[in-house]
Amino acid sequence: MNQLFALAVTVPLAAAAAICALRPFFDRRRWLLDLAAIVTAGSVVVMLALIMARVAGGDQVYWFAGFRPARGVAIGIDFEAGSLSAGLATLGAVLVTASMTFSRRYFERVATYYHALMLIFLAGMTGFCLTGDIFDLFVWFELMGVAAYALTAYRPEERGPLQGALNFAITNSIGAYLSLSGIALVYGGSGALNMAQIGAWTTRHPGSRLVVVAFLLILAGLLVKAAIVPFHFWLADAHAVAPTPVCVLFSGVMVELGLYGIARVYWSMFAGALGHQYGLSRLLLVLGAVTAVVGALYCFRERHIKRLLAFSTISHSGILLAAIGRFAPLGLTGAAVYIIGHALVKAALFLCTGIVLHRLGTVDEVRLHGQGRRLRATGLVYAVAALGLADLPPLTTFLAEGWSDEAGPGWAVAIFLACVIVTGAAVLRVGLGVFYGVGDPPGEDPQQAREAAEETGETVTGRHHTPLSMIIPAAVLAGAAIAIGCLGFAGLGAAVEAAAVRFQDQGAYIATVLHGARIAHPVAPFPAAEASASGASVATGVAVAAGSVAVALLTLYRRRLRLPGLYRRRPRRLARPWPRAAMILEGFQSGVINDYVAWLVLGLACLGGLIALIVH
Amino acid sequence: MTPAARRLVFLVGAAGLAVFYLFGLSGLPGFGRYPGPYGFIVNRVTVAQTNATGVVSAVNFEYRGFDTVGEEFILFAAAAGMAVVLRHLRGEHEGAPLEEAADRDLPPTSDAVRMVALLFTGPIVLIGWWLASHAQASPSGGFQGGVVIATGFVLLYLSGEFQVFRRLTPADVTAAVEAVGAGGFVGTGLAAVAMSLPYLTNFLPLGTVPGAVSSSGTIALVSFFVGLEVTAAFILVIGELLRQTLLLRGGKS
Amino acid sequence: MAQASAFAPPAGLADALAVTLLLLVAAGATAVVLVRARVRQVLVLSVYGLLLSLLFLAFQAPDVTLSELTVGSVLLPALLLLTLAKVRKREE
Amino acid sequence: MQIFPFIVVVWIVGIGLYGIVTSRHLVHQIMCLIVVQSSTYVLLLAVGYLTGGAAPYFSDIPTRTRAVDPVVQALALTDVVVEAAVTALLLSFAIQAHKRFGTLDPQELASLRG
Repeated sequence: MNQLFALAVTVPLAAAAAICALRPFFDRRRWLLDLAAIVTAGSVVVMLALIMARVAGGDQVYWFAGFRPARGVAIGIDFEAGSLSAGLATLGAVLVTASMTFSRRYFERVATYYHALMLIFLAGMTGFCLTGDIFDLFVWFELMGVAAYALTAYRPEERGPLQGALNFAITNSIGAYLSLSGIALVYGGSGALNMAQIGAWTTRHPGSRLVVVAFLLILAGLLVKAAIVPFHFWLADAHAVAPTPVCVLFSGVMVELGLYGIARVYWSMFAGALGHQYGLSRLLLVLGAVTAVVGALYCFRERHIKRLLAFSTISHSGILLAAIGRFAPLGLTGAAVYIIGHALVKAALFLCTGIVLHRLGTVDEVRLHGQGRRLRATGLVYAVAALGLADLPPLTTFLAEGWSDEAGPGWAVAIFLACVIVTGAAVLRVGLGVFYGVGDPPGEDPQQAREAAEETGETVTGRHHTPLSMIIPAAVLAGAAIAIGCLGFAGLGAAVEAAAVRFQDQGAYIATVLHGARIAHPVAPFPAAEASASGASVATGVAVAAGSVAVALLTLYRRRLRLPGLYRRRPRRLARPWPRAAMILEGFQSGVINDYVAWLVLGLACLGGLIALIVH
Repeated sequence: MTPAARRLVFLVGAAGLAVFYLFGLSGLPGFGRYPGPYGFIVNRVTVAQTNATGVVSAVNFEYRGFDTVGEEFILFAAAAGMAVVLRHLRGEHEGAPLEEAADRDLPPTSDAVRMVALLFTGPIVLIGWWLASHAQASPSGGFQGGVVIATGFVLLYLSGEFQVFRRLTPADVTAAVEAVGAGGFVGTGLAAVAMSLPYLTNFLPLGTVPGAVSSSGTIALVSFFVGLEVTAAFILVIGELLRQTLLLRGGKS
Repeated sequence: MAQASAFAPPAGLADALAVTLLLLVAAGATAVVLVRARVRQVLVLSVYGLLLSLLFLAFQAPDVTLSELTVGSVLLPALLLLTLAKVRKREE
Repeated sequence: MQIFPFIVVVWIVGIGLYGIVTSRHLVHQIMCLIVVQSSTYVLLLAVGYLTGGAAPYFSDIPTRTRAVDPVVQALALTDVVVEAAVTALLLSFAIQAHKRFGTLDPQELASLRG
């Protein structure tokens, strides 16, 4: 029995309650409050790292209140940790620690509630990763959600936050309720809530209507969380308005948790019944490709840096979904490593953006052009992280690109590489323009200037130096991305792939949870191709990064080269004619919650129809 | 999108989704034919295992107690979130004294209403208390009790006694009580861990009489903490909204 | 399993009751959505909560009945009314 | 009677979503969200219902009595708490939005956003 499983979730919850109970005390001692929150988050990192070390040789199960299953039936709730689930939870805890450290000097006036909500969010993420019970999964999903809505609206004095928080909360809630309907449906058939037990039941009922529909409904909430097109609309709205340290968590892990949830649910409950069908894999591939392209397009057109980074997250989420949808160990390995690499560099990028906002008082790329020259350290970290997002070796992401594309059809690989180049170029363009003053300042028409003036800082503007507590977390995260990338040459791939094989062996999962078996040699449904950092992946990575730099430079010098501009504008208020395609793009991302829900319903109906066709 | 286009997109999607959903639902065993085994086993073993006769409470606080931990913190996070979101609004009218505003602008409460409301408050709080403390035997528990008690306090407001409401439930103290309730629940689970039992294990003696208040070990304790948390959380939530409404009236006068 | 318990109503009657309540609930949900006057919506929602709790009683779930009664037909309508009061005042 | 309760569930989800899509008032949208969520209670309890089953309380009936599923009832209870919490939070957002934007029409809110 490993008490750390329970402690990793309950310690942050207890700390949050304690912080609120002693609010008047902590309000007067800000440093103590920060310290308490950072230490709690740090201790969760340690606990999860210990769990990770413990489960390296095989998954472990923890039964709450000691209700162990008898004869294959569970009546209690269990936590089930393997290397992948514990690893993702650790990643989340690391990011929470980093952003708590960052927030120390970031907010002028911060109520105790900020710390409490961050810790509750952390507990929600950890519980979501570790749980082995489908309703418990929903509970942590909702807990994470409620904390996230509140954190998004943390700056209610601004115009933006409420709009973003409302769209986020309503879309996510609908997704969550549909997921709960799916849970009820599968419970109605199997009479079980334990994911292993449900998996055993669905395997006995392959292709049953109930299983297919329950699968899609449970997926609904997770797809919304993972920001897969057409369920992605909330993400940019929420990111644009959430405080930057919160964006770190949203982009770094929350979206990825949605993807993890899809993988977890599929391989623990539905893999046997749906049977790794080619059609299903293709469906996820197409969905991922569409998401990647849409994200990349919006990303490239954006000039609000936080929204730009948010759209890049959507694009990467699509790539990850396709990688998971390969159903092969190598695809999942690629996705897992990509999630680590992406989380680290994306978090570093957001933290750098936060520093820019702190020092210069805006996140508008146009107004910032050349303004960031003084922020040398920030510029360096940003540039490194941006190149990491563009797959430059040895930053972790280059490893994953090759693995996740392995065995994919040629057109998909081309699309994904192009999307990485485009998003990388957009992020690099910002970095080169803001921190190094490269190229021409993007066009400054009156409309854009007015829009830019609407941006207001999260902090009092015009700071003269960057606090160490802000730059160090960003630098450490970028450094970690390099270090983990170097591990790729020392067998990281093989280790993660072993974990991926374990994750995909549904039989082993069921035996471990329900019968306490220890499976020494798990078998994945597909043979494991070797995951190694080859010369080819390094070459691809370098080529992609070079391509991104080239596209970024082309954009920056576009006026001298007489290329058309692509920046986002407001068609509604725009005087001169505007390309039809851009108009349509703007129309989708309307900010009206009614539209988002309509698309969500239509998207689900289409997906449902397709899945039903594929399975039957 | 225009409203018409939106409606079209939705109706097409909804029709498809409804067909798909019904397609799945038709795969269920049918209404009234719950197949088990989870519920049947729990029904069979609860009384023997926990001495609680209300199986739903046993599931909530014992078999699936960990869900309830998450659930309490959802409420906790929502109350904290509300305080965060509404905090600036509250600061805006800090100049306008609350009590006066409340007295001046509210329609005068008739004595009859006031008396009836006051008469109801006590019994309602008592009923809530009874519900919260009889989780293991009857259809009740900390949650229902908490909501009822919170509603009882709101009656105080209806009776025009906003000051009484405020004096009885000062925000700081209520928030602290809420945190104690939520923390107490987590702590009860951690106490089991300290005895190197699995988290939330029922470590107290179960008593001898099934269904008695003192029976069922930690179920009663957990229910009490949940009641505390829920009462305080809803008083905070309602108080926050009441304050909003009154602030405005105060601002106008 | 044991025989149908003597503590539950006879099946035919229970079915008729459940069907009636289900129809009422469906109508209630429709009414919440379609009624356009703000305050009336809240009242309809409160009635909807009451109908739901009756349905849950017919489903042999007294626990949920009590929760739905307190939350769905008292607490939430109260919160909604307070919000509307706040919003309404500002609109004047 | 086999599938009728489930048809009602689908109707409730559909009409609730319809309300969210067509409504021009945020508070009303929140009410519609409550309706959407209420479908999950009905579904849960319908799924766990046993014809002729008693309520799962064994104070005065023998423990072997045929009774409906208590687990779904516990889940529905959790669900009710979630509903109350989410609604309260959303309402506070609505109040703030109205304060800032002076409107609760999602269309207008969207065109006003920064």
